[in-house]
Amino acid sequence: MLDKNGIAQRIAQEVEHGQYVNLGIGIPTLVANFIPEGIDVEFQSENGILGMGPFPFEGEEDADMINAGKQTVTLEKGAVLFDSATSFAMIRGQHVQLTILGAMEVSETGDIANWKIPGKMVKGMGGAMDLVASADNIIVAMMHTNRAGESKVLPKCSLPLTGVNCVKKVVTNMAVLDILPEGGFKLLERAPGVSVEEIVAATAGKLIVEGEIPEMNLG
Amino acid sequence: MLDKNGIAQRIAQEVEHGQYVNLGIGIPTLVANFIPEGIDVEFQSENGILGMGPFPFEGEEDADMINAGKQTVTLEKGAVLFDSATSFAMIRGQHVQLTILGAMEVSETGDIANWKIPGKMVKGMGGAMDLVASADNIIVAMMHTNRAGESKVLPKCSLPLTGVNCVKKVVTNMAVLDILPEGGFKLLERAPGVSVEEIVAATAGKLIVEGEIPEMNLG
Amino acid sequence: MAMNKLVSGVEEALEGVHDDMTFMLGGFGLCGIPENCIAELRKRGIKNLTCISNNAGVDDFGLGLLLQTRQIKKMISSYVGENDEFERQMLSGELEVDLIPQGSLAERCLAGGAGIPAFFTPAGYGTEVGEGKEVRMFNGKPHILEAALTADFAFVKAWKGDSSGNLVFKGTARNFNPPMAMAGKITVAEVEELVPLGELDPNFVHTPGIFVQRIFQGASFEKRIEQRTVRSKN
Amino acid sequence: MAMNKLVSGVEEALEGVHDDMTFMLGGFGLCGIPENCIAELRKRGIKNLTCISNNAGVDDFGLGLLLQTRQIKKMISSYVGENDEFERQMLSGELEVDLIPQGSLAERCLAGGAGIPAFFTPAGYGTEVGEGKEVRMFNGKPHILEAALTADFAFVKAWKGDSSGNLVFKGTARNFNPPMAMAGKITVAEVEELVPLGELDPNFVHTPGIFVQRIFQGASFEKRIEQRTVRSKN
Repeated sequence: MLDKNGIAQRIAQEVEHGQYVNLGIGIPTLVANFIPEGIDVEFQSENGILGMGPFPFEGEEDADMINAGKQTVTLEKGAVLFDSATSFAMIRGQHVQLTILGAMEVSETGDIANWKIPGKMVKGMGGAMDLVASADNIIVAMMHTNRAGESKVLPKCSLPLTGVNCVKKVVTNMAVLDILPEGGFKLLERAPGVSVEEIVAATAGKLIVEGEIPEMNLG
Repeated sequence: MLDKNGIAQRIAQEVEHGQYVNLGIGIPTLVANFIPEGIDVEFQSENGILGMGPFPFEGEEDADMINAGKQTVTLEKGAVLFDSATSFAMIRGQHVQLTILGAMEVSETGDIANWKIPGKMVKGMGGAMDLVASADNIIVAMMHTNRAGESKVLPKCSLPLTGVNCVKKVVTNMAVLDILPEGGFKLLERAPGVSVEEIVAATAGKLIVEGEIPEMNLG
Repeated sequence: MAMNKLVSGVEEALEGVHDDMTFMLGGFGLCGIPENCIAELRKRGIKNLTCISNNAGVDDFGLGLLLQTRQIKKMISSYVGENDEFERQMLSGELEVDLIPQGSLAERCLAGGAGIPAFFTPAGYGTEVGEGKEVRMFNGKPHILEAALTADFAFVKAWKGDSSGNLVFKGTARNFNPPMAMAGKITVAEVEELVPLGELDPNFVHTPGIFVQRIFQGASFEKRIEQRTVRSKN
Repeated sequence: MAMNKLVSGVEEALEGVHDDMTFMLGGFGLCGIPENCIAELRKRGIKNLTCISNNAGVDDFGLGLLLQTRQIKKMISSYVGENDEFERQMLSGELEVDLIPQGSLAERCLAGGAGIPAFFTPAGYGTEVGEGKEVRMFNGKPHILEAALTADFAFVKAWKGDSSGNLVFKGTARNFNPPMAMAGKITVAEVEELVPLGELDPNFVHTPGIFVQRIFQGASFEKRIEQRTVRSKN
C-alpha cells in the first residue's frame, strides 16, 4: 500500500515535459515534490498563478501570495500573475493540459464526485467543475476505499457529481487504473505488496484484469 | 448653415460632466476641440485608449500610439491602455456613456446606416455596430443632405443598417433633431440662418415641428 | 481631464447601500478582500444581503463577520469550506446558498461587466449546477448556458489606485477583483496606497478607471494569512 | 522550471504552415502587426488562406502584401477601408469577405481562447450581421448568438517577451494581439525585444506564456504610421 506521498510519487511519472499542470488540494499538491529533473512543467494555481513555486522560507510569507489552497507560496522565475477570469480562460480553453485532483468517488464511466455530501457537508466545487469539464487529461489521486472500508471505485457515483465522463486515470494507494472509453477500470499496476485479489476485493466498479499486472516502479 | 466645426461645436453642448465618450471618425473627432472648461470627460478610442489626448507635436509621433482613425495621438494624464476585447467590454457593458458618430442615413425610428453601399463601397462597420447597440445615448453628426441634395433624414433607411432603434439625437448642418421613442424627428433647433421651411424641405422623414423653433446658441 | 472618483473614506464610499441589495466582493479566501467595506457594512447593520463572493471568509474575518451578525440572506460562491458558522447556517436552512463553479463565477461577473448576457460553458454539465439550464452541443461536447451576474455595488480591494479609479493589484490579491469591478452598478475600490494621477503607468493598469465609481484609501488592512505554510532553510 | 518556447527565427516559427489554413493576425491598422510573420508567409507563397484580422493592411504593407500575391482566399475583418486592391478583389468576387463588428470579432477570439463556444451580444441585431443567427431577448433587448473563433496559427507582435512566451505590448499596439494569442492552436509571437527569463515583472505581463507556443526576436520592424497627424507648437 502506498501512503499519500507514494501516490503523489507515482502520479508524478504521468507528468510530461512541457505540460501546464493544475494540482488540486491534498495529495495532488504533493506531486510537485516528485517531478524528475529534466521534466519542465509549470504549475497553474487557479487563483491566479502560472509558475507556482515551493512554500516560502519562514519569515518570507506574503499575505498577497497564496495558492488555491490558501497556502502561502512563492513564484518560479518566469511566473505570471493574473485574475480569476483569465485563469479559467486558461483552464476552460484547454491550455492547462493536465489536472490532478482528489475525489470522494469515481465511476467506471469516468464520473467524479468530490464536492458535497447531501445533508452533511457542502464545501463547494471551487474550480473542480471547470477543471474536470475542460482538461484533456484528468487524473484522480485518492485512497481506494473510504474510512469505513467501502470502495470509492464504483459502477456509479452515489454522491452529487462534479463532472461526467471526464476522469482518464485513477491512482490510489492500491493501484493504477485507466478508465476505458467504453467504460470500466483497466488495472495497469499494483502498489508494492498489494495483490490483484486485494484490488479486486476493494473495487466495486467493473475491473478489467488482463494478463500479468506489474508492481509499480517507484524507482 | 453650419460647417463641420459648427456641428461639432453644437454637439459638444450635449456632453455632460463626468461622461466617458467615444467619438467616431470625421466630424465627431472634432467635438473634442469644443468641450467647455469645467466639463471633465474622458475620450475612449476603441483600439485601446481611455483618456485620449490631442495630436502630438511634430516630431513626437509614435507609431505605437494611434486612435481608431489610425491617427497619431497622445495620452491625457491618468490615461489607460488596454486590448480590443477589454475595450469593447467597456462599450458593450455600457460603461462608455455617450457615442457620437457619423451616418449615411438615419431613420425616424432611430435606425442608422453607415458602413456599406451595396455594389459600390464596403468599408466595414468597424466598432460602430457594437457602439450603437450598446451606449445609452447615441448622437449622430452628419450633413442633412447628401452630395446629390437628397435627404439623409429618412422615414426608413435604404442602405444596409448598422443598428436599429438606437439613435437618440441628430445634429446636422441645418438642425438639431430628437428622435422620439414613438418615432419621428422632433425639431429642436435651427442652425443660424436656416428657416423651418428649409429644414422641412430637406427632411424626408416624419418631422415634428411644435411652436417656435429657436436658433442654436453657439455662444 | 480625468474624472475625479475620490471620496473621503469608507462612509462616503458606501452611501446608498441598504437592505436587500446584491453585492459583489472581491478576494480569494482572505486574500485581496475589501476589509474596510466589509467592516462598514457590518457597522451599518443592513440586512437581507445577497453576497457574491468566491468564498465566505472564516468565522471571525472577511464575510464571516457579516454571517455572525446574520446580515446575509444569500451567498453566491464557489467554495465555502473553512467556516463553521457558515456551514451551520446553510445546513439549517437559515442561509440560502448558490454554489457555482469558480470559473463560471468569474466569467459570469466578467460577462455582466462586458454586456454579454449569457454564454455557453462545459463546466457543470451533468451535475446539479446544470439542472434546469439549457444544454447545447459544441464540437461534440455538451455545454450549458450561464447568465451574466451584476450587482448593486461591487467592493474591490486594490494595491494602488488613482483619483480617476485606475487600479493595480498585487500578487494573487488580484483574483476576482477585476471581473467584479466591471460588474458593479456602483463599484467601490479601497486601496492600500492612493497615488497621484499620472503615477500609474498607462500600459500597466489592471482595472481601468471607467469601471470604478468611487475610490478611497483604506484606513487599515489586516491582510490575515489563512494557511501560513513555510519550508525550512535546510 | 519554465518552458522554453524560443525558436531561432521566423522560418522555424512558421514551420507547419500550409495552404488552406486559417490564421489570426494581431494589429489595428498597421499598429502592432506581425510584420515578420507576414513577410515570411509571402515568401513561402502558401495559398487559399483564411485570415482573421481587424483590418487588411494598406496596398503595399501589412496584409496588403498577401493580397497583392493573391494568397488570401477569405478575410474575416471589421474594417477594410484604406486598401484599393482589397476593395477591387472584394467587389469583383475574387476575395471572400466576412465583415464582423469589431467588438464581436475581439470577443469571438477571446471566447475561442477561453473555451466559451458561443455567447450573446446585442451588436449586429437587426442588420446583415444578425441574419440567420439565433435571436434572444435579455433585459428587454434583442441579442444574437455569436460563435467562438479559433485559428490554426495566431501571429502576434509584442514589444517585449521572454523564452517562456510571456508578452508585454506597448501603447495601442496591444489591440487584438492578446485575445488572438489565446485563440491560436499554435500561437507565434514576434517581439521587438527578447528579455531574459525573470526580467518581466510577473504582476505586469499582458499575455501569459501559456498562450504562446513559439517566440522569436523579429529581425526588423518598420512600424509604418498610417495617418501621421500632428499639431503645431503654437
